[in-house]
Formats: sequence, structure tokens, C-alpha cells
Amino acid sequence: MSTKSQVRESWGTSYGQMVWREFFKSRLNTACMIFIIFLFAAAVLAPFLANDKPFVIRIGGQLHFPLFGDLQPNDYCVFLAAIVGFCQLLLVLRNHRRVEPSIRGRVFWRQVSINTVIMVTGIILIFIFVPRRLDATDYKSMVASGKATSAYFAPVPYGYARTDLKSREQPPGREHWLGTDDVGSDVLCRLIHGSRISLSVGFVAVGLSTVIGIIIGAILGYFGGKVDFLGMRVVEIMMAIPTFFLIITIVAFFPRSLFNIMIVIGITSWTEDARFIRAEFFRLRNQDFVQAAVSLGLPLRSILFRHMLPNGIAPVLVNATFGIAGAIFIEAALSFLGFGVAPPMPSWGQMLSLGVSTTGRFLWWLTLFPGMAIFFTVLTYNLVGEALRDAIDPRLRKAA
Amino acid sequence: MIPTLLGITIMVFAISRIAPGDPVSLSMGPGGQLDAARAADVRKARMALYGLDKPIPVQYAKWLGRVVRLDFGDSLKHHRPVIDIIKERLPITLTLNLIAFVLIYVIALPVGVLAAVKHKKLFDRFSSVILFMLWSLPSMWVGQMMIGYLCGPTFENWFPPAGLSSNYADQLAFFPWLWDRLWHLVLPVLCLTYSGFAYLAKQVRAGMLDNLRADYVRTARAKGLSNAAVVFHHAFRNSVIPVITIMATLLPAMLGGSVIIESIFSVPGMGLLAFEAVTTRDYNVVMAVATIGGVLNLIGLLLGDIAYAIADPRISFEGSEL
Amino acid sequence: MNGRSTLATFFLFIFLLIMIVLQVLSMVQADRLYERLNHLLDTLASSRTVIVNQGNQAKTGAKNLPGQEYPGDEGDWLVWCLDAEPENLNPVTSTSLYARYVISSTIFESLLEYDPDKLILRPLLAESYKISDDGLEISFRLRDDVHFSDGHPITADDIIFTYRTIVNPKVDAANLANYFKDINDVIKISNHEVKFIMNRVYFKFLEIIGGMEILPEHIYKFTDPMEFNKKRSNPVGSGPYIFEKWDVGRQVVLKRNDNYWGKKPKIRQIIYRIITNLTATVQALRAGDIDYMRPMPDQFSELSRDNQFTDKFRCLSYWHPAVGYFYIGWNQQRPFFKDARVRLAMTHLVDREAIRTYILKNPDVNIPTGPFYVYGRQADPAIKPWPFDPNKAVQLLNEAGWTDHDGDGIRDKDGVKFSFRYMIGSGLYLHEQIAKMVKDQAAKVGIEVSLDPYEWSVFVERLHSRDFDAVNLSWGGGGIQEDPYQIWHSSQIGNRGSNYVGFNNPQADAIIEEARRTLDENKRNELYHQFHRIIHEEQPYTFVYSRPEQRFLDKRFENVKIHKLGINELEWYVPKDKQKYK
Amino acid sequence: MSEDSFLLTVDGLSVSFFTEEGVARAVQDVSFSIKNGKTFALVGESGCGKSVTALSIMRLIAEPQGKIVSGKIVFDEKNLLELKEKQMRNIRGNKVAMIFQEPMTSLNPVYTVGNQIVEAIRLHQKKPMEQAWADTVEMLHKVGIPDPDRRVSEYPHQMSGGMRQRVMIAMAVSCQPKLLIADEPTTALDVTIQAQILDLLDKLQEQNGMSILLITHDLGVVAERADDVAVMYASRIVEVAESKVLFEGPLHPYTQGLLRSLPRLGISAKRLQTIAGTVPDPLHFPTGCKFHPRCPIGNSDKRCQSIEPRLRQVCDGRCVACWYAPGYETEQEKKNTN
Repeated sequence: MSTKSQVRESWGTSYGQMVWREFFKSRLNTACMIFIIFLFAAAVLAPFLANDKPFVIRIGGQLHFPLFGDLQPNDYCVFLAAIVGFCQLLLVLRNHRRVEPSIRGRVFWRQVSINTVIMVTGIILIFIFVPRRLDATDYKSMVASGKATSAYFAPVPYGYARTDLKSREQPPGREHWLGTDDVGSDVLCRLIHGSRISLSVGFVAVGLSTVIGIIIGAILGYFGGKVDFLGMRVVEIMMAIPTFFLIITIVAFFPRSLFNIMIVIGITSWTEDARFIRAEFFRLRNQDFVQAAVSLGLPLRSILFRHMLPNGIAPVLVNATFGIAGAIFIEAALSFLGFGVAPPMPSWGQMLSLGVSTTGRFLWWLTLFPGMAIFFTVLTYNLVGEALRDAIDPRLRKAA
Repeated sequence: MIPTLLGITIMVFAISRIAPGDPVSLSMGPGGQLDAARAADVRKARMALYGLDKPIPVQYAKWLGRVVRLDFGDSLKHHRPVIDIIKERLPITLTLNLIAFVLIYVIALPVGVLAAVKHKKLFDRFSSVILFMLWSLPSMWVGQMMIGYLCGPTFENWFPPAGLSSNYADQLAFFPWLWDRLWHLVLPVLCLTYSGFAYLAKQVRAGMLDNLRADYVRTARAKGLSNAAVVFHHAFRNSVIPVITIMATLLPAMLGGSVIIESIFSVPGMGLLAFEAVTTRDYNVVMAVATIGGVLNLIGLLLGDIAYAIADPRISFEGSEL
Repeated sequence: MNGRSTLATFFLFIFLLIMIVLQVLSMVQADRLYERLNHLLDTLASSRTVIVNQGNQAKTGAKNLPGQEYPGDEGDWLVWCLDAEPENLNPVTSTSLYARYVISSTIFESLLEYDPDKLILRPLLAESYKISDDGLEISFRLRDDVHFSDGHPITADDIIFTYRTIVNPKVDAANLANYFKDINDVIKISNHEVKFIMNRVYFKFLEIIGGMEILPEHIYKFTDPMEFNKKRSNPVGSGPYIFEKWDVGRQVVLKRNDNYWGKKPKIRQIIYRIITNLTATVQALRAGDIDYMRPMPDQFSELSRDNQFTDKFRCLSYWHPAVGYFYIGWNQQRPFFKDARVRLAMTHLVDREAIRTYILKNPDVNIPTGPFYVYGRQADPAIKPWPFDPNKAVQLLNEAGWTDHDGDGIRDKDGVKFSFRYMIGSGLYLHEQIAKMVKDQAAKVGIEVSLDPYEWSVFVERLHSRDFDAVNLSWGGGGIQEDPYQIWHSSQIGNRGSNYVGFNNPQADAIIEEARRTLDENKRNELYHQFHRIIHEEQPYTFVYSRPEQRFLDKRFENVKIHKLGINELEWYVPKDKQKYK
Repeated sequence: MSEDSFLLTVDGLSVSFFTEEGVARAVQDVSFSIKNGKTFALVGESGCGKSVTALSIMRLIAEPQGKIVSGKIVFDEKNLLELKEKQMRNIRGNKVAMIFQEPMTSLNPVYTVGNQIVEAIRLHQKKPMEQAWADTVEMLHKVGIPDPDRRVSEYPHQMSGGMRQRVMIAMAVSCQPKLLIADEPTTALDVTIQAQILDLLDKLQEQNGMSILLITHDLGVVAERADDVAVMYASRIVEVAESKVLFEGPLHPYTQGLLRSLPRLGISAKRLQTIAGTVPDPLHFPTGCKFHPRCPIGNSDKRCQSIEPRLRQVCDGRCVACWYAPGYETEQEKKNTN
């Protein structure tokens, strides 16, 4: 044991650990992290938090578990993704304890790739084998009429697609904690389920843009010359287009779906990363050790990538964090303007748009709560991004 | 610059034409009156009328040919020359944005500088938190809240909820008119301003902090300059440079943002125009907006570079490539 | 850093607190507001200030509208709010409703017009008209005292010019021209007499020709049709008002035509303000910027219960033949909706009562049973709407063989799951709400519905390519004499016809064709009653609601009569003492 | 030598930096004095507190982290540490001027060199613009910049490192200061330039008879330019002496180490020796004599490890801080300890 610890001592603190430590110095950052985790929990566990099916119910003597029976393939996908992601996190932590720094990077990438493979196959399998189910029975009324007993409902016992015209546009009350929207669905429930949309848009879109950005940047930076010239023109074009307008155009012209939104946001916001990575490559090219390595006959590719990753990735990550905030905002804006996901799928922006009814009556609860949801999510990601930037920036670290 | 523009237009053109739906079926609506036997021909006729029957590249070529003569064609919705519509709308958006822009700089610079000078003092901490919040406030939310709380029947009714001037503003004398106009501008401008201002202030602060740590500032102090002189004459001058370049990125962002703001406050500006054009497949307008938006952006970038070159002796004009 | 973080979190919490306080306050205030609203609702339930006419009985009109015998005072303006801008002001090329608001019967006049209470055609520009016995010829005799606003007398040439313009294929008026397609020719008999010759008998021809708005040839004449298509503004007609100016995006101004040949209206100016934002419209009304507007249903239901509001404004709710109906169309090309029983089941699943009471909040709203104007003579009043009855629906579905075989909770029939795509126009709140409700209801009986909102243009495109399972839409009313041919005849299923749900019923076709040939109104209505019955049984649509026209009008206007044909703004006047604009 | 001939006397100066990691005692109890018109060298490895000492003379320690904890800095009969900021500004750049290590970054990139010098002149001498410009050009000429009247209106980035350092010097001496603090003026420059710059300094010193506080780690420079030397190690002065004396017989083991690591002409060096180990981190200094971990004697000796020796005068004009330096302890004390 002691030997191990000594070994680890000899490893010293890795860049990642330093950033980590630096990051968690601030209590605010910790708070943000907790909030994000909370958001994730809400998103992943949405069906368990807000659902009109009971966890367990006794009908005619025998127990049923409608809620679990009602889980859709996409729910399972979310769970899978969450689990895999969590494992990846644990693995990373473990790496820092077990794996010798020089090979850590490679190990990490291998783990990531394996996990992605697992995830993809898993999702495919889920969609093949888990049937779409539609549970028609209305358990509430059964309980009410006494047909069923000992039913345990989720804390928010409403479905996000349930409509109830009798109680539409109700202000917050005992029945509906955060009120109801224009067709009487529970706002809180829709908020919870909406977090899924926001987060998934945020992450997928940004993931996409980051990947595109890195690849393009790497290509430009690696080949340089003509390729670079042409590439940069394209990048310029992308930057010169009023992005939001472009997004609206695309989203408005093509069928309404979550994926479209993700993709559109993804393909319109990669320029930053691309330019950064390109610059990073050029910087590296001209560094002596690279020149030396090349002169020794090592392939430029491997060198560039090996050295680009550690130095180059961190800022890209920071960028991504801000990107997530941005993407969430854009999604909200789109839904607000009516280009969002198809109803009754809940989206914060779309809920926000209901805040001022056509009569000009101001349904404050339909404005305040979704708005706060968006605001705090965006704020948190921005804060985290800022904190990360500070953390990875040694100059600031010295100065602070 | 020109190739960039071409690229933009081609891209938008392609998108708008590939997409399903077209102005003709829009203008013909779900039908109801038209006999099936004729409907198809009528449609063809209309297509020909709008010149939508040709293959897309040809259409683009034609369009381009007209645009170089600054003729964006007629709006398929308003049936008027697009250029006229733009002439009405662009100034509105520009005034909106320029006012916001000036405000942003006027507020952001002092706040940022002060925060940097009072680094880690109360003001700095307070302001940085506030700025952060402002920065992340979703504008549509703020707009919605303002309309709801400040100009709704439900709560206060202090501001007009929509438009740029109350009716018959044109019959008012100049000053009442101006007042009325300003009154209508308050909220939209506010919405446009706050986030950009927060962002900028943050940048200024960061820049100032860097520069206050720089060696030449130490030199300046060693010269025996007063604190104020050091801050404003030396540090500020340097940290202004990046701020100028932000201008280039801020302007396009605001034009994009004005889509939201204008549709919330129904301000008849470019943003709203773009929005309507997109939803009604008003191709000519869409193209025009895209082009002009692109041009504005490029101008923004160009201005940024020029300003940079002026502000920073290290950059010469040849340096700014566009 | 620590220092900052603690402080920052502190401010974060402060902010949160403020938010919460604000929220509580607003909650309290809003609730108070609701109490007041409910209170008003109760008190006003008895004494409604809303004027309603049950279209079919003409008893209303005069009711609680003082001073109608009084001739009325000259002067003042009517500021009329349009929630969209007319695309042009050319009576031939314009297609939008808003253009109609602005130009028809104000600037342009037609040969005949409907008597607002008897609902029969009566001469306007024409002095008399004659239909030949075979019904293939209609001749009109013009009054000789009629002239355009610029003094030019109206002659037969103007009529002929107008007709020729409409049917000119190069002129962008396909929809309009379509009505004239079976008119062979028009002959000028004398300077004041024209004769139209048709190649088949069709009861609507009189209305069509009679309703043709006459253009002054000396102003509109053209050599190249494109140049006519370009004539969008500056309309000149013979009507009681003349065009003043059009500030695009803001307003259209008409001023009274002082050398009008007929009875001059009282209002000196009509200004059409274009305000697209609905909330803004109400604000403007309250602020007195506009006098006259068309509210959204819930705006109406809400404000018509608000005393302060009704003190200042009239809340007019009235029926007229042009009110359309809102429906859900079931695409009968699809496996799900082939079977009439399934369509009927769907109708049973739509809780139209709830929509009326909770969404439209208007007891006057009518649940239609067929395509005709509910209070019109064409509709069969005996037919009663199907009730909301999920159990019946379930039973019907089972009968039709749609049962859950594979136990996944979704009904299916020979391998096809009952899960269909429901197309709605995006951004239309009402449509969205109804669609959401239907989806939920359907889910409760084991039918999976997924909503597809589409931009209007795409929507229309898919409509015409029949690329949908179910769709939300509403038809504008076809007027007093409606011809169901375009929408219901099987010949319209094909290329871009308007029968896009693919309703195909030989019997119905036969009736429609016969009715077109029948000139005697009563006989015709007999046929239409049969047709109505068929539609009711077949349920190609689920007719959701048909609601009265609703308007807000400033109280200062007097002589506001409600005719069977709706209201006629040109009758109004403002008493001297109340006049607002000089 | 008489007290009054001292231009500057630093007495018991201690400076600490309060960072998150803890308190860094960058300078502890430093005392030395600079004679009029002489060059005083402050020698030591980087990070031993030389620059901090210099900055605290200018009172330019970065607030709020940095603080002058105790001590006096007497500059012609005034204790600089007690002056008001305003008075201090009068002295900065006017009576005491400073040259910095990095000429590359020490000039403001957005102003012409002319501007930056004029600024100083006008500030302290209240001269009209033209006059100031004339002086500036003349100054530049004096510091050996070719055709100054053109160069005066150039921007720093248009100049080479050497040129910039000359500009810095011009700026510093533009107001004929009594004391010029040169903080490693030549480290950033290549050797040939170094010599020129140092010569320039000497020349200027002769011309307006100012004293120079030369801060460097280059003993070679010290040997040929400085009159008196103070050797600093880990925040303390370990030895003070006239330079030639010091170079003949260094007393402190650290000084000895430094000298050994210096190439000498004449002596056939077997191989240059270096001092083992590194300068301790100011956050956690070793106990006792800070040099003991690297010291041939100290690393074994209990006392060195436990008790820190203070700077003491061993013979006139020579102070040292080492238990084992000859004459550091009287026989008496030796007895007590053993």
C-alpha cells in the first residue's frame, strides 16, 4: 500500500487533477456542479418524478407496476446513457489513481470509445427489443372509484401530455404546485420533462459542433496550404452569416424534430473550435521539439495529435461548456418563436411562449418558472465555463 | 469579402429552395374555391409568374444578376420591391441596435474599469456577480416578463407593449413625437442592451486586470505617474483594443438577437421581417435579409479590424485581411 | 477566491429571494384579479352586455340599440384594426380577406348586393336584371345615374372590361376566374345594358356576376397583363369612400366620397390600422387608438365580462353566412380512416362541449353537423351533433376490428398499428390545444397520435400532396348560397383539388351535381338537406365548432344594427357631442 | 566613513506576500546602505528577493497581497515608507528611477517612445512641450540611439531589445535621479549589448554623479562594476562587503559556492562547481539557516538546522550571517554553545 502511494507521489499531480483542485476551491463552483448534477438527476429520473402512472397499484387483489411497464424505449436509452456516463466518470477517477500518467490519455480514449460503442449498440438493441407501449388505463379514476387500492404515485402525479381543459391556465395551487398551462397540463411536470430536451439539445448539439470543429480544425491545421486557405474561407462564411437567422431558416424550412434542432445548432456553431484547433496545430508545428521529432523521421501526424490533445482540448472543453449554455438558450429561443419540438413534447422555451396569452393576459406562472429554469441552467453552465477557464489558465492561477 | 458574400447567398438560397413548401402553394392556400381540373394549371401559371419554374441554379444566377444591380426583386407576400421594404425596416433595426450599442459601451467601459481597479473589493465582486446574471438572462424571458409586469393589463401598465410609436405619432410635434418614440424604445433597447453590456463589461474587466499587471504599467508607476494617469492613460488605452474587436462580434449577435426582441415587442424591424419572410417562404425577402445581414456582419468585422489597426500601432492596415 | 465565492453565492441567494418575493406578490395580485373576474362573471351572467343574434331569428338588431330612427350626424373617423396587411388593394388580384375589408362596398361596388335581412339579391349599380327561362342568359341594366368617384359614368364597357380582365389567363386572378369559367361570353347590348351567356346552368352565376366588383376601365385598362398585376394600390371605384393613402405596414386611409351617387355614409374617414400583435391590439383599443377590432375568441369571452371594458366598448357577437367552421379532417386514403365507423368513433372522442366551454368560453359557439352555415337555409336543423362518448367510440372501434391484438396497449388491425400523424399548422395556439386534447383522448382508448406542426406553406403543400393522416383546419363559410362541389365532389380528390380527405360517395356526388343545376332555391335546399345527412353519417370531417363573428367597437358609434348578413359599418354614425376626430 | 555620505539606507526591511497558499516572506530583515555616487550590487539567485527589495524601495509592491511588514528606507533624510503616496510620486522617477529586467514588455506598446519619455519629463520638471521634446531627443542621443529625432516618434515594437533598454534608461535618467535602480538590466539582452548597456550606465553615472543599485545574478558584472556588494539568499542578506574584498575572501559558504561556480581567468579550473540543490520555496523555508540543506557544513550541523544566524559585522565594512564564518562568534559564545 505504502509503496503504491509512493508510486503515486512520484506521478505527481496531473494537469487534470490540478484543474480539478483549482476548480473546486471555489464554493460557488461546487454549488454549480451540484445544481448540474441535480438537473441531470431530474432529466434522467423524469418518469419517476412526474408521471400519472403509479409505481405500484393493487387491482383486484394482485399488484401491478404500471409506471415501469409504461417506460418507453427512449426512457431506457436515457437510463443507459446516464449509467454509461457515470461509469466513464468513475473510470476517469480510477485512472488517476491506478494508471501511470504517460499512458493515461490513451487509456482514457480507449475507455471512451468502448463506452460509446456500448452505448450505441445498447440504444440500437433497446429500439429493436423494447416495444413502444401505450398504457390506456386511467389509474387515478380507478383509485378514486375504489376499484384499485394501495396505489403509490410519483411526487408529481401528472403526465406531461395529459390534458384537462377543466383546469386550464390555473395559477399555482395545492393541486398543481406550479399551475397549469393552456390545456391544463401540470407545469411542474412539464418543467421536469422539459429538462430532458434542454440538456439533450445542449449536449448533443455541442458534442456535434465540437467534434466537427476539432476535425475541421485539425485537417486545416494539419494540411495547411491550399486546404487551409479554402477551409478558412468556409469558416469565414460560416462566421459572417447571421447565425440565428440561418438557424431559424433551416429549422423553419425542415420538419419539426428534436434531432433537427440539435443538428442545426451543431453545424452552425463549430467555427470557434475549428479556428482554435487550427491555431493550436500551427503553433505546435513551429515548436522546436516537433521540428526535431520530424527531423528524426517521426510522422508529423502522431506528434501533432499526441501533443495537441492535452494542450488543445482543455480550452475546447471550456468553449464547449459555454456552448452548452448557448445551445440551451438557442433551443429555448427557437421553441419560443414556435420552431421548437412538436407538442405536446415539453420544452421550456415553448412553455415560456404561452406566458402571455392571446388576450394579453399575463400568466405569470407560465413565464416565471420556465424562465427561471432556463436562466439558472444557462447561468450555471456559464459559471462553470468561467470557472474552468480560470482553472486551466495558469497565469490567472498565479495572479489570483 | 465578395466570395464570402457569394458563399452566404448560395447557402441560404440552397436551403430556402431545397426546403418543402413554396410561396405559390402558400398564396393559393388550402383551396376551397379552385376546381381540381384547373388547380394544377393555375399553380404552374403562378410558378411561371414568380419565375420559380426554372431549375435552381438558373434561378440563383438570375437572382444574382439582379442583386448586383441592387434589385432584390419583389416580395412575394407584400408584392412590393424588397428594397423598399428593407428601406423601411433596416433603419428601425439599426437605430434600435445602435442605441443599444452606444449604451452598452457607455455603461460597460466604466463599470469594467472600475471593477478592475477595485479588484477583489466589494464593488468588483458585486458587479461581477450581477454581470454574470445579466449575461445569462434569456432575453425572451426578460422581454416576456417586462411585457407581463410592466405593460400588461394584469400588472403595471407603464410602457407600450408593442410597436415603435403610438398611432398618429406622425401628427405629433417633433418633441412629443420623440418622447413617444423613446417611450416605445425603452424596453426593446433594454432587452437588447443588458446582455451585451454584461459581456462587454466582463471583457473590459479582464483586459484591465491583465494590463494592470503588465510590466509597462509598473514602468509607468516607477515614472511617478499618479494612479489615475496609470489606469487611464496606460492600462485603459491597451485594454480598449480587444474591446474594439468585440464590437465586430457583438453587432451580428445583436442583429440575430433582434429577431427575438422584435418579435416579442412586435417592432417592425429587420428581425421581424426576416422572421415573417422565413415563415411565409418569401424567398426574395429571405435572400435579401440574408445578404444584407451578411454584408452588415462583414462591415462589422471590417470596422473592427480598422478600429483595431487604428488603436494598436502594432497592427498595420495590410495586416487586416478580409 | 473563497472570499468571492461565498459572497457570490450570497448574492445568488439574495437574487433568488427577490425572485421568490416577486413571485409571491404577483401570485397574490393575480389571484385577486381572478377573484374579481369570477365575481364579474357571476354578476354579469344574468345581464350580458353582449349583443347576440341567433342568426336565424331576426328579432335582435333593434334590441337595446337606441336612436336608430335618428338620421345621424356627419363626421368623425372610424379606426378599424386589421391584424394583417392586405397584400394588395386590387379587387381582381387580391385574395386576402383583409383586402376585402378595405375595398369591397367601400371603394368598389357590384351590380347586385344581398339584402342584409331578407338575404336575397337586390340591385345596386344595376337597375334591374333578367334571367332567361333556360337559365343560360343573364342580362343586367345599369342605373344611368351611377358614376365612379372621379365623375366618369359607369357604362357597360366597364363591366365588360372587368369581366375580360378577370378571365384573362395572364392576369393573376386564377381563384376568381375559376368562378367565371363556364361563362361563354358577355355581350354589350347598349351603353347601359350587358348580357352574360353561360354554357351550362348553375345557380351561383347570378351571385357571381352580380357580385363582380366593377373596375373603371379608363383607370385600369392595360396592354400587358403584368402591368395590371402590378396595379396593387390606389384603387378607384364607384363606392361611398375613396382611397386616400396607404402607409405600408401602418395604415390604409379612406375618405368619404363626397360626390357619391348614392346615399352618403356619415363617417368622414375610415382608417385601417395594421397591428399584427394581438395583445397590442387590445391595448390600442383600450388606449382609444383604434375603435373597431376583431378579437380572439378568448379575448372576447374574457373582456365581454369585464365591466370597465363594456362601459367603453360594444362587444358584438353575431352570426352571418360567411362564418366558417373548424374541423378535423380524416384522410380516407389511410387504412385507419377508410371505415366510417372509425371516423365516427374519432368524432365521439372529441369533447366539443369542453372545447366550447373551456377553450372558446363562449356559449354562443355552435357545434356544426355539416358543411353549411348553421343558421342558413341549406343546413338541416333536424340533425343533431354526435355526443362526446368514449365508450361508444371504443365499441365502434372494436366493431371496426381495431383491437389491441399484440397487447402493447395500441390498437391494431391486420398488422397495422393505430398510430397516426396529426398535422397542424404551427403557431396556431387554438389548433395546437385542440390537437393536444385529441391526442390525449385518443391515447386513453389506445390510439397513438403524434402531432406534426408545419409551417403554413409546408402544411398547404402536404395538404395538396395528401401527405397526412389527420389534419386541423377551418373553412371560411361559402356564403348564403354555398356550393359543396369544390370540397366534397369525388372529382376534386385528384390533382390538388380541395377534397383532400378523399371523401368519395357516389350518392353525394349525384346530389351535388343535381343541386348545381337546380335554380329553385327550395328544391335545392331539399337536396342539400340530404347531402347534409350523408355527411353526418359518414363523418369525413369531425366538425369541431363554428363560432359567431365577434367584434369590439367603441361605444361612441351609434346605429349599430345586426342584420342576418352581419353588420354594415357604413350605416354607423357618431353623435356630434361624442365625435372624436375633426 | 561618515553616516551622512550615505544616499540610501535600508534598515531591517521585511516584505511578505499574503497568498492563498500562505504567507511568503520574500524579504526578511534586510539592511544595507548605498554611498553617494557609488554602485551598490545586490547579488543572488533568482527568487531570492532582490527585485522585491528594489520594488519596495520604489514602494511598488503589488498591493494588497504584498506588504512591507517592517523596516525603514531612508533616502536623503526621509523615510520613504512614511511618505504620503503623493510625496512618494514626487520621488519616483524624479529622485529615484528604476530600470526593469524585460525591455520587451516594460514599454507601453501603444505610445511612441518619445511620448513615454516626455511624459516623465513633463511630470517632474513642468517643462513646456517643445522643451520636453528637445530634452527627450537629447536624452535619446545621450543613451546612444542613432538619429534620435526620427526614433523619438517610433513605437517600441519597431525597436530591438537593446534599443528599448536604452530608451528605458533614457526615461529613467531623464530627470537626473540621485539613485538609479537597475533590476537585472542586461539579463534579457545578448552579451555584446550587455556590455554596451553597462558602459552606458557607468558613463551616465559619471556625468550626473548618481548612485546605482545594481541588481543582478551575474557575479562577473559585479566584480567589474560594483563598489559594494550584498549577497542575498532566500530572502536574507547573507554577506555584505566591498566588492574586491568579497571576491578575495568570501566568508559565507553560499558566496563561496557562487564564486566557485564562476569561471576565472588564470586559475586552471578542473571543472566549474555548482551548488547542489535549489533555492527553497519562500512558502516553506527550511528551519534554521536557510542555506543549510545545500551547505557543506550546515547539512550535518545541528545548530545550523535549528537556529538561524543573524547578519553580523565581523570586521569593518563586512557583515556575514553564518555560524562558522571566522570572527562571527566571539570565543565566549563558542563556549556557551558547546
